Amino acid sequence: MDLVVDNLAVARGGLTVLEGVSFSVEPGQALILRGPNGVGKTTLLRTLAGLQPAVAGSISAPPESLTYAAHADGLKAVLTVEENLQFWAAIHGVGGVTDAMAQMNLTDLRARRAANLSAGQKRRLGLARLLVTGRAIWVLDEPTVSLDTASVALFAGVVRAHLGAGGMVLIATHIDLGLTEAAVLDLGPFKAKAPVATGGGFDEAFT
Amino acid sequence: MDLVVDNLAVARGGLTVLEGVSFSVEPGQALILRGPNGVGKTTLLRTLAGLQPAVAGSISAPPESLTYAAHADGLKAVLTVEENLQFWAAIHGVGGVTDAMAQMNLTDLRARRAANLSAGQKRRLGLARLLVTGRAIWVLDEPTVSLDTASVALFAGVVRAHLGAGGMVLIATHIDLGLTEAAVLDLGPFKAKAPVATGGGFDEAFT
Amino acid sequence: MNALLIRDLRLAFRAGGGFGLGLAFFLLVAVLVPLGVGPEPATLAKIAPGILWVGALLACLLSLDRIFALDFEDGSLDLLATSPIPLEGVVAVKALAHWLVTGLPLTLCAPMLGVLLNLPGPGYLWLVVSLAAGTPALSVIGAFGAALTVGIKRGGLLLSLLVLPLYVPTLIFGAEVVKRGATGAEALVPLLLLAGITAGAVALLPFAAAAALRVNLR
Amino acid sequence: MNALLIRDLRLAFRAGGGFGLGLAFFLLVAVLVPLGVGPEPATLAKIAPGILWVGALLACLLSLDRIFALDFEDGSLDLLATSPIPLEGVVAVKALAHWLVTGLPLTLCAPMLGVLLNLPGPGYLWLVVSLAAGTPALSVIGAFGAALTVGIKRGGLLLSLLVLPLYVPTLIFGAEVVKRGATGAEALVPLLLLAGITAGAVALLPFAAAAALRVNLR
Amino acid sequence: MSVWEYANPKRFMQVSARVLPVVVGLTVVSLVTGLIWGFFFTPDDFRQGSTVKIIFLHVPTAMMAINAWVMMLVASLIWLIRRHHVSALAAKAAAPVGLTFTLIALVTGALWGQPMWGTWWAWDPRLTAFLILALFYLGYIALWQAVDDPDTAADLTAVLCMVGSVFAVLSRYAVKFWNQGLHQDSTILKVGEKDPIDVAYYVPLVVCILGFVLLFVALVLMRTRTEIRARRLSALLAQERLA
Amino acid sequence: MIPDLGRYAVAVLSSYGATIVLVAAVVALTLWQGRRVKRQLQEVEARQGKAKTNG
Ligand code: HEM
Ligand SMILES: Nc1ncnc2c1ncn2[C@@H]1O[C@H](COP(=O)(O)OP(=O)(O)OP(=O)(O)O)[C@@H](O)[C@H]1O
Ligand SMILES: Nc1ncnc2c1ncn2[C@@H]1O[C@H](COP(=O)(O)OP(=O)(O)OP(=O)(O)O)[C@@H](O)[C@H]1O
Ligand SMILES: [Mg+2]
Ligand SMILES: [Mg+2]
Repeated sequence: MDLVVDNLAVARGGLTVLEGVSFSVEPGQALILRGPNGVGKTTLLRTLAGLQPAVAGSISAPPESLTYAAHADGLKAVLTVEENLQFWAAIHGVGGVTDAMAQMNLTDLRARRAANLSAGQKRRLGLARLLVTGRAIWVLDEPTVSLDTASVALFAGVVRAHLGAGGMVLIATHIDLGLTEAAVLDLGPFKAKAPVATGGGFDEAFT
Repeated sequence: MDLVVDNLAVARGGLTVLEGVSFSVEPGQALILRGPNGVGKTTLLRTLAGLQPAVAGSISAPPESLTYAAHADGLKAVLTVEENLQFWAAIHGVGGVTDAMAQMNLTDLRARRAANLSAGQKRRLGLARLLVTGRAIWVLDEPTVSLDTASVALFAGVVRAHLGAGGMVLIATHIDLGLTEAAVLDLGPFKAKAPVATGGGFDEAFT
Repeated sequence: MNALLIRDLRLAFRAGGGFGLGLAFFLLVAVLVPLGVGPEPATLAKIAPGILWVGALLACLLSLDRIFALDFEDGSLDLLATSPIPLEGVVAVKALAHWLVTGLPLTLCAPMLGVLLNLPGPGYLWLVVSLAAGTPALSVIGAFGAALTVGIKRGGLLLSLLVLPLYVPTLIFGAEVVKRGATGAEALVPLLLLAGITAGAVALLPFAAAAALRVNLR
Repeated sequence: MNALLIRDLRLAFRAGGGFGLGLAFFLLVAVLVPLGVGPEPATLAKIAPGILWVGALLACLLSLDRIFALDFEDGSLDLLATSPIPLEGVVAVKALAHWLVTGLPLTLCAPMLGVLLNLPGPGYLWLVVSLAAGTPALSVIGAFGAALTVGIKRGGLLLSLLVLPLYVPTLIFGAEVVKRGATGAEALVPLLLLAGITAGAVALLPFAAAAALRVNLR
Repeated sequence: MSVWEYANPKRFMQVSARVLPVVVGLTVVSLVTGLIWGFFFTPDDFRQGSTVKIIFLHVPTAMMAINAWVMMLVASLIWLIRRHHVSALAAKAAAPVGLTFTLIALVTGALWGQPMWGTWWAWDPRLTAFLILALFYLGYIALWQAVDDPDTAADLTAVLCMVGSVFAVLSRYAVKFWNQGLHQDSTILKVGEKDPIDVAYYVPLVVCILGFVLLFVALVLMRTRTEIRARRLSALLAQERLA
Repeated sequence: MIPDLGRYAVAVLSSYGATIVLVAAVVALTLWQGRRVKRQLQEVEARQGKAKTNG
């Protein structure tokens, strides 16, 4: 049931940006990915989520166990907080909308349309979606952008609860979430040395 | 030449969110606005920039002295870094594009299309725009989102230089920019107690 | 899949969701053409079948970019792609929602506009039948075009350019059904051909569209 | 202001900027209508002036949402509103850029499409003249509509609905000029009326559009 | 050595560099011969007068306009199945050439139609289907230009090319159906179908067809080489960016 | 020199003219694009080659 990444290379815009990335995450573990702007965190996470193919290496994870939260929250402005969550719960065939709202401190806003939320409130709603997917592995790209200190702490608590229930969490972030128990992986050393076009040896003329 | 805000009330979506906000900023001073998510920082800054009317109170600032930088950078993806800056410089009838690129560490990227910049580089370009407006008062909404530590320090230096040249800066942010000399204003206490519809006395039936 | 259909319909019916706009555009075309062409009843009667079909087609066209672009922009499409629903299913459901929101109302309201354009009596039944048989193809072909252009900012015009040539056979057979119907001629053959195109498009294009979406998401 | 015009033109000509798509759409309408209406040359000759004007109008319409929406989405419009240029000037320049990118090419290429629709010989000159006189009004009226709908996501269809009724007088007079010209009748009166509409729209609508923009930005 | 070796960009550049001068030479020879022969040394047709000389332009370009699309279809399929970049780039390179041939066929046809049929344009099935083909070319080129990432663009245009081909065939059939039994201008007659073509026209026509085929090959080779270089250029620039 | 084309001279000559213009246009476009890309590529290759040798 672990997430095992072995010797992975990922590419963006036709160029390999990271290579030789290997790590594994066991149930109950969190892994924080760090690295300067543009090193390839977003690219790595999208590859893990299956949205783009890997250039090399392997990702092994239980099927349909992974959910991804990017910078865009996937919220519909004209639906209320509750309707937004209900939709994702229905798509994943899971319940727990009320509980998710309670955990992310959204109960008071349940009937508010997403359009009328502030930046931070929107983010909280986006993160509450994770709770109604029923998926074990959370793959999060800068989840705390525009959250204030209290909300960051709230979110860290939610992550801890998920880990406690045997979940796994991967977070790419520039700031400190206060998740002291989490392992940290710096992606700097995996930066592809001489970036290579992704056609394999065959298309070497493009390099 | 000061920016003086007196007893200001601002509204969003027809509801007053902040009221009784008063402060003044003199040339060479910076003011950092803090407050939890949803308190009304963005609303206040847009009101100051003249993009929406104030509900009550007054803002006095020299005419055409103010420039606003929001989360959206106003960059054109198909134009190069230099072309983007040249456009804003031409609009404001000011020069200094080369200097602005040098200050925000963009000189190497001058011929790169904005579409091919990483998130942090885009943000730096958006902030470089401030330098070619020739305006004295900068009104900035979460300017350091997605910048890494080195870039945040670079930006703090630019702000300091602007202050040194007699400029004024207003920044809404959740994180610490290292601008120790700046005054800090917590907006929490100004939260409108019983949110009031904004029609003024005439529409009180709707409150 | 049900949840997705319900959400799409709900979004269409909420403020700004665009329900009824296609219909209104259809109405406008039916009004503008007599204004441009002139009020002569005989001329109008002659061109009515063609204009009604072209109008329905354009009305359909203009709402196509809503099929995927909104979900792409707010990140929902990424999340749907990692959800348990296969992407082919997503395409099919979204094309169905599009048809329910535009094609179906167009079909139901077309006879009213037939009156504006002086469509001859026997044509009305054939108009409704041909639209009912043809508009699903317009939605599915449109969903394919929308999937191709989903990553492109304000790609509406490009989408039109790509999709319109694909609409040609549907348009020809559809208008032919009405024209023949209106003059009392045999209209069954083109109707069957129209239905054949619809069946083929519905069966095959969701796969092509899902492939295009996968390419655009990566 | 110059800088803004140059930027808008440059954006239109860069990849994905949409130059030429309006033209392609115009061509498509000129092809689709005969496919719907039927190939009879006499019928086509009769409806050609009206269809050409409706086509030009729709081609113009579809590119309207680019006028302000892109700038609104990426935040440029907020920044332009706080810049030293008056918002009225911004509107005027953007409408001009839109005309240069769509209206002018449409005018120049219209005679070619006249051939497809079998437009009678004397009509060609009047077609070009009427489009030259009328398309600036389409761009300015369209800029007004675009300003009204700028905050609305994928508001293209709503924009069409708002703008089309405003286009009616332009369409009527424009098509009338061509119709009369094609049959050799006196066409100067509708042409003068058309020019009058354009002059009025260009003089007044930028102010209304700027007011609408101010409301939408807040 | 398998044929696929030639799909290697380096190998393609080497081979095409050697082949290209030969092709260009043959193109010039055959086109100049064919057109001069056709223009100066063919008799006037008893029915069509000197307009018959247009046949040497119209027929070869009309044929190549369709063949170019077929070539793009094959190249797109190869790209989708074997992922050879050269194949996708060749399809991209062929589109503007195909569009030009389509335009030439349309213009010469229209100029021919005016004296022969008394009209520049008629909604004849063949002509209509051809116009739709021109639209497909426009859409295909526009899609290549609108997408930033080259591999994404290659995939999307390949899918469009396949689906478009199906619909192009359908359209041709539909247009034939649509123009049946309707007002059919009796003057619409194709010389080639009515009576077997005279040897006096046949030989130069074959030379012209050969010339336009070679022109197509030469242009596509040149353009593919350019596309490969452009691809390499952008890869090198992107590397510079990352380094 | 030009053969007698009778009353169809305009049609025939403009056909040949249009064809020559259009063919010349693609050929010119192809050559121009080819030269431009080739030059740019040589520039970049030279620059990167130099960068490599200089370390
Ligand atoms: C705009 C007008 C026209 C267009 C778009 C057009 C298009 C075409 C097309 C698509 C072909 C088929 C090429 C192929 O299948 O390989 C063709 C062939 C031909 N066209 Fe045209 N044509 C036009 C006008 C004319 C006119 C006016 C004439 C003569 C009166 C003419 C004479 C021919 C002949 C002789 C052929 C060769 C037929 C064959 O395949 O044996 N065309 N044209
Ligand atoms: N569409 C694109 N085309 C080409 N290159 C791109 C594209 N998007 C990103 N890149 C490049 O790929 C690299 C990796 O980008 P990625 O978004 O994964 O970085 P990141 O680590 O998430 O950075 P950040 O901390 O700024 O979010 C960057 O150097 C960027 O310049
Ligand atoms: N369009 C709207 N209609 C109604 N209410 C809104 C609208 N936009 C925001 N609000 C509400 O107005 C309040 C102020 O929002 P604002 O965006 O100014 O907050 P903020 O301080 O910038 O928060 P953050 O730190 O999350 O960005 C919030 O409570 C929000 O719920
Ligand atoms: Mg990132
Ligand atoms: Mg805010």
